[in-house]
Amino acid sequence: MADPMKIRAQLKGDVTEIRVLMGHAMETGQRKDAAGKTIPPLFIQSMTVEVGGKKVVDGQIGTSVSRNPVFGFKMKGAKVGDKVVVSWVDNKGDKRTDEAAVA
Amino acid sequence: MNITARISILATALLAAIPAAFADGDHRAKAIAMMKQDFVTKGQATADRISEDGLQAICNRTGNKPPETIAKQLEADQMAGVKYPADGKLLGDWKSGEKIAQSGRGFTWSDEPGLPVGGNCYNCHQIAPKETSFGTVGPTLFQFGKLRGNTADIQKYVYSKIYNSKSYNLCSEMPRFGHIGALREQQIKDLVALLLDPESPVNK
Amino acid sequence: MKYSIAVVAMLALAVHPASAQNKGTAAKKVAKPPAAAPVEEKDAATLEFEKFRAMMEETNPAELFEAQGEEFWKNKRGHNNVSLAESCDLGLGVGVVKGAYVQMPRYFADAGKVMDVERRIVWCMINKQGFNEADLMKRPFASDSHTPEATSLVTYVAGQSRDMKFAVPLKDPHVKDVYEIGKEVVNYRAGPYDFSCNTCHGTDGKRIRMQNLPNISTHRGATSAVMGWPGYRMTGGVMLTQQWRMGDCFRQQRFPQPKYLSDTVTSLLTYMTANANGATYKGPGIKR
Amino acid sequence: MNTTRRTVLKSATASGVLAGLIAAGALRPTQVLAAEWNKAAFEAHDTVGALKGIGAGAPADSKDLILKVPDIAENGAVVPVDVISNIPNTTSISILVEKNPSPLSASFDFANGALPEVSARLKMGQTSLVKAVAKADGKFYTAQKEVKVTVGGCGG
Repeated sequence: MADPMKIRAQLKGDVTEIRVLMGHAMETGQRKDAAGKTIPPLFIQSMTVEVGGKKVVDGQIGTSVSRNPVFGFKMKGAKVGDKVVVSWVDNKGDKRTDEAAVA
Repeated sequence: MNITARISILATALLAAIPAAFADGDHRAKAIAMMKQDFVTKGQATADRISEDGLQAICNRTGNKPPETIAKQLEADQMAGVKYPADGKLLGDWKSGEKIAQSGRGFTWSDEPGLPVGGNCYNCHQIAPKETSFGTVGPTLFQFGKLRGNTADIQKYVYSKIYNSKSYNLCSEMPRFGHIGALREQQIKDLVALLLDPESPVNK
Repeated sequence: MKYSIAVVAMLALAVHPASAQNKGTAAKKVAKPPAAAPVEEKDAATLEFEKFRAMMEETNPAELFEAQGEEFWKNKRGHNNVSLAESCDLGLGVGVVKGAYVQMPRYFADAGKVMDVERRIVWCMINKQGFNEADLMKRPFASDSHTPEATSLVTYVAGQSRDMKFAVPLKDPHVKDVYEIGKEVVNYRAGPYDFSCNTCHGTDGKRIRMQNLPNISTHRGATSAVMGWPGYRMTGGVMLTQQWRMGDCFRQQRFPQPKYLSDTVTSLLTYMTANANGATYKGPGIKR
Repeated sequence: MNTTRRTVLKSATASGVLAGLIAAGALRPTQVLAAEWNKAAFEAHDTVGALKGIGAGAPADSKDLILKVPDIAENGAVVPVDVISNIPNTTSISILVEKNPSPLSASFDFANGALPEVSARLKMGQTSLVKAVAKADGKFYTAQKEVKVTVGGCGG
């Protein structure tokens, strides 16, 4: 099973900064292992960020996002205590959803 | 008498005569005994590499500053071991010299043994101006030939310095690339060309 | 969303003052370097790398491993089904992690040895939790597909000393003895290339390629050498410990391999960390 | 679950069916809105193909699209990229690395108060142009910068 994400959401003035750290191999499908065998692609394809029950970011990503991806977003209109829910799904159907509250 | 044997005789004599100021014998002895226990062979990096040779022992025990008279004698010995090309030509191809200078491969436990090793030159020296990722452990070699000329003497100096840096400075930080069989004759010639050939970007 | 461009640009500059300077250097660089330019460009590059590091440290994937390590520390595990939190003494009492990392290596009477953090954690896993020693020795360092539990544990314990000062107990004669031995290891030249640690790390202001080389005999150099470990390595995207780092230095020194958790590596870590005593540890870092 | 959603999206195009499913609680609205992974765009081997894949044939250069990247990346495995759009009504931002085998790296749609900006970390195989593309009022805009990827030494 996938590792939990780290989510940080902080209200500064009227802007909420959201940073997400995901544990994922993000294999490109182009690397070879020690034995010279191609390592099959394994990468997150889509991710969403919902705040207070509304989707604010809908993302699609490819193999060239770094291993253990980090994303940062900003939004207006959120308040302290709002629930931030981040989800991702990879190309093998593995998925993960974690949440945090706006601080 | 071969050189290694001669060094070890000299080294033994020297070690006995090392002034007390250099000796922190207790901790050094413990450190050496400990390392002999702790290191194991991996790949081509065999456990016996942890033992000092005569020259290393002298440098280790004198803080890399051996007494001058002894240093001179041992440097001359190192110089005597430099093998020059049979055809007398010291200037190779600077283009392949640049490739050799770029490569840092060779002699680690993760390197495949037997492959040609690199010169590791850019790790420590600035050389051709195009390569901006260069080290500063050694002096800059940019415009080396332009500043010194491409004379037979300079060629011989560069060749023997790369072959065995210790023939000029006993405790130099630079490896003895020819002496230990790391770089082949043609590779050293190509590096000489990189530094001295007027056509080399080093001298443009 | 329709804020004026000027305001946003000013805000952007206020938040990232470095990016403004950056435009200046970039413009200069485009202005075609003459023959002697590389030296100037090196300085720009060094600045650029520092900025890059700062950007990366904002959100460091090491946090993922800290979180894992915390689970490993707190959960009952191993043959004896006990947690490290209830059985392992890192020098400040059983279960105390706060501040333990910056006071290691230290002497442990129960083991009769000076130990660095990784050595101590693995010792506890074997002697308290009943893990099989051979299993823990098999694959001690992280790879693409595997992060050893000890690595995550070290990352967690290190994170619990964030913003605290290094204070290796050099007054302890056991520690002092190992420190002096470490100093000798650092000086020792051997191997085909005649390298010692000091060949690269004994002088101020040197570089290998673009990599700055800390002079570990000085407080400043030792501080920069121990800072940021354990570290998330961008190359390969793996979490690595100082045990790995020391081994990899020996590899590049063309030495044979030090056994995992050897006295030699502990002596080096004692020497370097004690030289950094007094400096504030910033927590697990990010490395090239 | 993911597969189910895709199957539903593919087979049941009639909006009535979807509405029924939502009402029945079988699907949450957000999941219905999530688009299928844009295979054509992400697997395109050049920028032209990738841009076409996201519907941006020839985006116009814009000063109001701010792309922040390091001049020199210390490590091509992790290159931090920040994109901020000051173009009014920006609804999406995409990031491309021209010389990567598949140039399109990521694409984000913003809604419900999200500001049109994103930071991410990308892999770069070699020195290359990095491009940001923003969509606003149905039009596409772009900004680009070069990032140098250096030869490494030992250490780290």
